[in-house]
Amino acid sequence: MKERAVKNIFVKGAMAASFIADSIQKHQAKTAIGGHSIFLGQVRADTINGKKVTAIEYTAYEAMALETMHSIREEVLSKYPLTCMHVYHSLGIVAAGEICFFVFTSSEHRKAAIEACNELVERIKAELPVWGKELFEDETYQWKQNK
Amino acid sequence: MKERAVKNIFVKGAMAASFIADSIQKHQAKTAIGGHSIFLGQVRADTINGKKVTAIEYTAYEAMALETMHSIREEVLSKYPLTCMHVYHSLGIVAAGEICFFVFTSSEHRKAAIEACNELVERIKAELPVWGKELFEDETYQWKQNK
Amino acid sequence: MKVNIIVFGQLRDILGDQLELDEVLDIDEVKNQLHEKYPEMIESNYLVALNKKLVTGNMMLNDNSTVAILSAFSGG
Amino acid sequence: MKVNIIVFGQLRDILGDQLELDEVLDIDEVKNQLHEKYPEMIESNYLVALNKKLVTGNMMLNDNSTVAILSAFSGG
Repeated sequence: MKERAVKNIFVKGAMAASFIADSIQKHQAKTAIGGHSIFLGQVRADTINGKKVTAIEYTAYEAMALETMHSIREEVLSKYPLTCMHVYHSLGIVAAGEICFFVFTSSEHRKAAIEACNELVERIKAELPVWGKELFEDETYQWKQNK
Repeated sequence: MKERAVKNIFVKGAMAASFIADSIQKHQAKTAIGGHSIFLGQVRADTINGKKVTAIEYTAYEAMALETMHSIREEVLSKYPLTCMHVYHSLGIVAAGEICFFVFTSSEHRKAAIEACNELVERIKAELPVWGKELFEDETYQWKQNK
Repeated sequence: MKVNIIVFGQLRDILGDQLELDEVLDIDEVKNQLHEKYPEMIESNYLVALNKKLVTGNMMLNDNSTVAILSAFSGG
Repeated sequence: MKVNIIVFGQLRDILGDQLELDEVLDIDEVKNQLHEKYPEMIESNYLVALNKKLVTGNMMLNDNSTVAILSAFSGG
């Protein structure tokens, strides 16, 4: 049994499109890959009670989140034949329209990558101790609620 | 009923990571989007009977493929509440490790984007008149077979 | 009636990119003539399109018909 | 035993980022004391973590225990 190190998934602020492009680019040397599945979470400018969300501020119980993510990673890697798996989540302020969550899986045949990506997104949202605070234009806020 | 124009989905050769990044970047102005789902097909350097695939050469019955794609697009758009849908497929030679297929869906809540993306990938592979020819290092070839 | 037929995918190795058939009135006659000339086709898993639509069953041809022989798809 | 408690998410608005409780021996006592002090918590859908693991049921505390009150998660 190989022991993998606990990886950091948190990045400060939003993820740029170029960060995602670099991540895709790096996989072009891995010629056993036939399919990549990517999920990107983007901050919505929702209007709540007449006030517009301008950004979400993310906080996490980082030490616990990274341990939980490590278990999820191990379980997903043992369930699906993946070549690669990458997860990034923003902390701090991410403006509306910006990317706050990036899940990227790759496999020889597409099914594994697609199913693993979906499972990761659902599990991370349900199980990781991360919180979003929706910041309004008038400097009030409301805690985000996941459906 | 709005009539949408038939869009071209074919691009010459491989898709660069920067092309994908530009596509992501353009969506940051659309602040009603909460989730993007992306599928990327990448050419594998399979070894078949001891010979390595160096590239795939794609051809299509373009006129028919675009009409079929138009119907698929309309059906998927009427089934899922999507903000955006983009599909690109390479024609001509795409080297191993390069991207040949790019499906990108966006929606307010993630489920629609994820399910629509998966459905598009499956339908396009099954229904679009597109063919891949696996080119080997010794200049022989074999027609690709989809599973 | 003379009909021009375009060919895509693996069957190009046998039929070439396009061919012409004489005296065919419908899709069944196209298939029969091709199967006679290229018996390897019979085993192959191909589809026929008439004017860019897949044909299931038989269809009559006319002077403007575009017939295409489509090998099993392998895009993506 | 004195226990330090860290707080995350929405309940920070009520409990602050962290707090200290006296004379608690197990998780149930932590919850009872908090519910008494902050009755708004009772209705809230929070979880408790002991040493970075979610607690289901009751658990004894010791001097090295890290207790965390976790509001409903809303990452992603």
